[in-house]
Amino acid sequence: MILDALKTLIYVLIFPGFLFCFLTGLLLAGIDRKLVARMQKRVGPPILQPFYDFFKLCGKQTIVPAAANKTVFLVAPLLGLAALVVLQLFIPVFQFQIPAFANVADLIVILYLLLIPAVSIILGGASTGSPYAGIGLSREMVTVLACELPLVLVLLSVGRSVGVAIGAKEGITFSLSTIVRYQLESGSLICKASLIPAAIAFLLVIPGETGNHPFDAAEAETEICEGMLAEYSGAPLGVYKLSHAIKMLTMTSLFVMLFFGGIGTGIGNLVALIGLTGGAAAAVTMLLDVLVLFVLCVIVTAVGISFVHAVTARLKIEQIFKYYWTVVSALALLSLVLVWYGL
Amino acid sequence: MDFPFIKEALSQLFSKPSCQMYVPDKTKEGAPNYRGRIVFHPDKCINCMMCERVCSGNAITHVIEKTPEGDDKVTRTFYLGSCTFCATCMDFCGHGAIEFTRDYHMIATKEEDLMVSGTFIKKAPVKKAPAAKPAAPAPAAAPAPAEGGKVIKPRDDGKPVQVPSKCVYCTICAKKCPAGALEVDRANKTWKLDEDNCVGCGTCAEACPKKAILMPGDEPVTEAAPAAPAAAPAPKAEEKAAPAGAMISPREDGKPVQVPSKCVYCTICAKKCPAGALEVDRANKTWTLDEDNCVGCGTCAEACPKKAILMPGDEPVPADAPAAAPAPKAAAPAAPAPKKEEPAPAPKAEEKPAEPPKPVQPRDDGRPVQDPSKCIYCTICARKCPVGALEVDRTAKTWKLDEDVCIGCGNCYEVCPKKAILL
Amino acid sequence: MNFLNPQHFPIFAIMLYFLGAFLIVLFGKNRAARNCIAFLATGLALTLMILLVKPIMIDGGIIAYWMGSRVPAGGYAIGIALEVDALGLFFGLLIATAVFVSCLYSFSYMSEDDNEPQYYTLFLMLCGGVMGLVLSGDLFNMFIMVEILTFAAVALTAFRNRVTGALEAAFKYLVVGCIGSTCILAGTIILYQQAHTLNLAQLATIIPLCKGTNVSIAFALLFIGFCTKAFIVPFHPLAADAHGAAPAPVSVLISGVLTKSGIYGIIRLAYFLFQTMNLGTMQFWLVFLGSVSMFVCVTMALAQHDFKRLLAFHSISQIGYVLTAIGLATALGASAGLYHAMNHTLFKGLLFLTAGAVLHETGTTDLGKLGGLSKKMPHTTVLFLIGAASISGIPPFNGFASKWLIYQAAYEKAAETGNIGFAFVTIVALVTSTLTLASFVKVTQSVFFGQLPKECENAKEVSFGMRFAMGILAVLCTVTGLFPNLVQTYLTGPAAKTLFHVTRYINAMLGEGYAESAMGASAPEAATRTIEIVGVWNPVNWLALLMIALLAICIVAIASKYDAVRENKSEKVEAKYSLFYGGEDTVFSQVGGGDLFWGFKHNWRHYFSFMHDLHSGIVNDYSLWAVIALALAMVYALIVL
Amino acid sequence: MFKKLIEESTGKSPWLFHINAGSCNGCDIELVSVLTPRYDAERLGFKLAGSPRHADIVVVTGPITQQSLPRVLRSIEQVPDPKCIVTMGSCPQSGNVFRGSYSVAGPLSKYVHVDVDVAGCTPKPEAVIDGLYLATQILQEKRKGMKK
Repeated sequence: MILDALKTLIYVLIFPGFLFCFLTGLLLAGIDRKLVARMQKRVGPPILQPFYDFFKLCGKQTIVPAAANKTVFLVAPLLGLAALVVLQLFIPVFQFQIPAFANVADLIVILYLLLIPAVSIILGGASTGSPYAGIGLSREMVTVLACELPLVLVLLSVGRSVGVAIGAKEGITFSLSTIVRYQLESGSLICKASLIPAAIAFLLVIPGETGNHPFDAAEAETEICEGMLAEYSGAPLGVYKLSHAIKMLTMTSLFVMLFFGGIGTGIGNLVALIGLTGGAAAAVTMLLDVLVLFVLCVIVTAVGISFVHAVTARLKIEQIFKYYWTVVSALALLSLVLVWYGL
Repeated sequence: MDFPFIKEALSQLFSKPSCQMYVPDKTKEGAPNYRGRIVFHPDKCINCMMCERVCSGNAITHVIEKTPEGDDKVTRTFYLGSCTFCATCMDFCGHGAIEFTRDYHMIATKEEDLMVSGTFIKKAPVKKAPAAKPAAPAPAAAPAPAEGGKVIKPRDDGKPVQVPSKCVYCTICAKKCPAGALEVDRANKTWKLDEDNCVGCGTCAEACPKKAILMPGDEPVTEAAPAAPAAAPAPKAEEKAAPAGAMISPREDGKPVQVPSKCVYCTICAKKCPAGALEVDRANKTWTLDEDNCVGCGTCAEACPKKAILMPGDEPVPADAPAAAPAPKAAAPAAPAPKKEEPAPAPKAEEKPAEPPKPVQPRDDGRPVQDPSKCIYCTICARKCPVGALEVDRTAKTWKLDEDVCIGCGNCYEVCPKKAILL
Repeated sequence: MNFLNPQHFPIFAIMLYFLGAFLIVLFGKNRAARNCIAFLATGLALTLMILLVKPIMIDGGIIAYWMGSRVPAGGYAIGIALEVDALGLFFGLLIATAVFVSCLYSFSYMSEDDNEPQYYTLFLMLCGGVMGLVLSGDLFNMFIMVEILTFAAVALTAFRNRVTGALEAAFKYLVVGCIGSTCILAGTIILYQQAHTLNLAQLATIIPLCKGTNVSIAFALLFIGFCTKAFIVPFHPLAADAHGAAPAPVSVLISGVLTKSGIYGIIRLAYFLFQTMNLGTMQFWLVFLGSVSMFVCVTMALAQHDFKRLLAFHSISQIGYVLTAIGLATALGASAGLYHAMNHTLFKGLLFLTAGAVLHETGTTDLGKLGGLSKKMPHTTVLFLIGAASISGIPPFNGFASKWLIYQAAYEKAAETGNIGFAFVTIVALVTSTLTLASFVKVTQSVFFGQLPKECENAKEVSFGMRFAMGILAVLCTVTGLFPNLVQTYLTGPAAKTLFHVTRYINAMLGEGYAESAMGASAPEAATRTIEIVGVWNPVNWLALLMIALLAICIVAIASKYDAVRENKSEKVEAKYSLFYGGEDTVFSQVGGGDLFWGFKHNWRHYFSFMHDLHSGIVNDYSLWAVIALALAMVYALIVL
Repeated sequence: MFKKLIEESTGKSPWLFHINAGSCNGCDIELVSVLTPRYDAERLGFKLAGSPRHADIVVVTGPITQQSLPRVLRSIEQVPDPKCIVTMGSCPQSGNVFRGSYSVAGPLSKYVHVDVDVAGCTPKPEAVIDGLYLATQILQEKRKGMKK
């Protein structure tokens, strides 16, 4: 009993949990900022810049404005971060899926778990009482609303296509591990013709969901002074920036899991070649898989977030909504229809 | 809906970023004539405070303390924090005391770092007791007749004072005065100094052709007899020379008169005339004076190489004196001690032309000729030539004379240290 | 006739309410007596219901109780019967809890109002009516109970007649309510003429066999009648007006209980009396109505400026969810629907009580005039947040559990039938849930957070009684959210099972083997529908993980002095702690109410302006819609049945 | 261990908050040009922050007009410690050519302790980077001195 309690503790705090998310998330954010700078002919900050930002913010003084509700002001960021870290636990790393967490959440639940960080940042912003935060949270909510429809369409089409392929009794499956296991056997989903529009749609949703550049009307520092974070300073602000970075990691790793699931297998038998067996082999494969996952995440960030950030200008909030509910949703709907009628 | 930057973004991703990789270091300098940090040369400053007046940011201040021996010790500070770096002060400083370097690192944590200051001692004017010791014989002290002229002493508050007798009201001082503190009216011959505007920079004294303005430190001047010298009123003959054999005497209304025989129509007087009142035509050898324009300043007489223009107070000159070798007359009453030491090595002493060595014959049309043996190609003659007719090249050892430009004034002859030029 | 025999509990429950109402009229003058009577009535009824859970839910029994022991003779059931099966009890339990809590709440909430005794009599009449409707096994008895509850509800809506719009809302409710009741009456008469009996079980054996125009017309009439009671789409505006004006405990009853009675009626109608649910078109009809009301009401809610009207529209949208789930006619769908109905009563009750608390303290529920109440009423804010989180489906709370089941059911139905329409229904359901979250973010920002206006300065925390009532509902919300499988096995599972075992229902009423003999071949076979859930969701584990992560983060934060913050100590707000206004002095500028979600409203501006014209607020329009709906229903029923 | 890490990263990620107190915009465009590809202050971690709460270094340009004085002081007040105040150009240091006018409220140092002055009437971007670099060092000193 104590052993697996300790194991869960390690899982939650160290490996796929807090420390892993902290490092890879901030590293991913650093790479993203560097890529954007390089595309604008700038040298760009060092890769570890987000770490410096985070620790500097921890060192700064936290000011609670008079109009703010102190408890919500301080607790909201922590709640958002915790929810995000727990969400990252459920995303399997190729074969590696912690048995204890396999049957806790599935695709639809993850869709809703993504809402909690958004709600936490909204609550945090609302608690400060500043009008900038008011406008910010209204825009954040509309962005979340905008990203919901395409995300739902993509997840339903993936669930349906894998369900049919596996021949599940009801013809649909939502559990991530079955999807990954299916991809391990018969190649990643990106190669399925009917799911390519879904993959593109999901790629377009990532910047919207994480609130990155072209869709960051909610935290537009030029128009509404960082929106909901206008009144945040010091450690809570650091936590929000950290959860923004981890959300980028979560979204990209979700994309990798859903559409590049099969890639991890190759590395697996490489380990067999080296002749490691038993526990060591599993550990090494897991490490290699994590490395492959991170590399794929970096590629997806480069394409999905950095490139889009460098090339486009910030959209107005109603343009964001219209863009997501027409262009991206049409793509996703196309793939749903294709999947539905047996392609 | 177009995305204009896709191509650039991708291509730039793999190319070198266009960044100067600037790392803060002090050695870097601005562009060639970048107006950066100010450097103040206290020794050159004469505390005329012109820079303070023109500075738009009121960045320049000064503090004067009296030193034990009565001079005032002036500390001038330039506050870079209030300076707009327009360098107007540098332009206005007549003496080059202010200079803008190319160093743009003007970062300061304390106010003092931005203060550039310098101190110098400004000699108070030598105060003479009323029975002043006899003025040291000025090199060209005018042989002023000692009878009862009034003694004009320079003022001690650094402001100029006018010597009415010498002043010809030519208004040059007023025009030159940077502060516009002088008002000279030629019609009713008034000379008025605006006390508080005047900065005592001495530009007027310097510019005054007649040395009729005394600055502190100049020697007091005893007035000549108030009445104009009893020079015979020169008849208003301006055109051709007077009938042969008659004496040409200077006019008493202060305007110049030409001695046609001596004049070589070199047009220097026309060029020098500040008022532009002279027209000299070399081709048909005419010398016309525009009466009302002429201010009677005497610059033409002074500039005339052949001393062919007489000003009031000069001795009458026989009209038909042969164009003998010009005997330069120390005509000017007080040789001006030009502020800027001309590199002219020898004082204008009496000079007897060395007789020419046999092989080089002086030319007959009044143009100089070079004696290659003596010439050391020091290029002084080229420099002194008022019209720039000489080209001397030290390295190639060539000496070229441009005949039609040369006016035969003899300057090169006079200044040539080796007497290698014959006229 | 010992009183402990569970057979008598249903009639006792109903009688308790009516007896309570009667006694309050007698001794209603002094407050203590009145409160005690009301408390006893509702409390005892609740305990009776809880006692019934064991025999009916767990053992699977059905109580058939003939009033005046007139057992059916010669094959004709003349007497009035009460029949309580798992479904009936489920709704009864729901109603009892809601009534008990709102009664507790109204003790302190209605204390300032004048003529309180009349309030309690009407209140208990309403509860009695609804309980009667749910437990009765006789069609005409259901009609009578519908009449009682409609008139009680109308009277209670107009209780605070000085509130503007109260009388008008009550009148609208009365007019459309009566149209509904007359439809039910007409339907009942046609059925009686057709089957010469009013007993539900016997009707269930006769009606499905005879196919005729008047049967389908009866179906249409009854269906529209119960739709008006449940405020489904064509009849939803009057719900908004009714809630806007009614006092909070009454709104809890109207939205939590009355709408469920409408749903109960539709279930009895579709599954039991006419057994038409296996028809594809019938499922399409219910699912279509459900998703339309789901989407229309949530978008209308987003555009509201009044707290209570917003909640009203939301309750209709949640009823849309329930109707969609039940319309799927699969076991998982039915249990998900019932589960959501229960959750809806809990969190909607909680939200209306918080709205009542806000009204009680500040005197207004206009979103534009409120703000920053979280500092003045911290407990109410926490309770509101729990309610809002559960209605918008934030994982640990109960809203999510039931909605998640509804998505599974709908998508499974889509996969099973291969008809992409049900997939669109799932999508609409998911998007509606996010829109619900959006509108509750709007309420959170405009009422509880943001800046405190002058008028609400002297608002202070509500009395303990109200908070205790809200607390009960909040705890129930969390508990039912955390243990969905427990709820599944003990409450919604058996209830859903009864939907597909009609014969047991009939035999329990009219004696063993009656259904088979009466209906012969076409007796509805007892479909053994097991509930399998495709997805996985284990809230307890998830919450445990979240707690571990949160605890770890908090420990790290406290260690690094995360809460050593600078606060404004002095009375006057120093510049350092005033809000950043671009350097200006802090002026009162609350962002709330209409200013939010411009992006969404701008994109849907044509839809909103069309909706705005549609909801004219004039009673003739609503009754016109009712009649058109009736006509359409009849045409549809004629074609389908 | 964290304390040293925090101190070091305070110097490495200074966020600027730019206040224009009536400037002629010469210094404003110069400050923004520091972030362009050519000089790229982001290399050293500089970033323009949207609100004073996020700022470490406050860059003030312009001769603090009467109108902007209360706003400038309030914005500076709202910046959490440790903070540095940098005045850019001559105007905030002395009022430059506008000194003595009825509407200029005089140098910033009259009201707030100014950490770094970058002199120059529109100082060169390199000078601005020098000044900001100096400010980050002062920031680190302040962070060391400050108990959390």
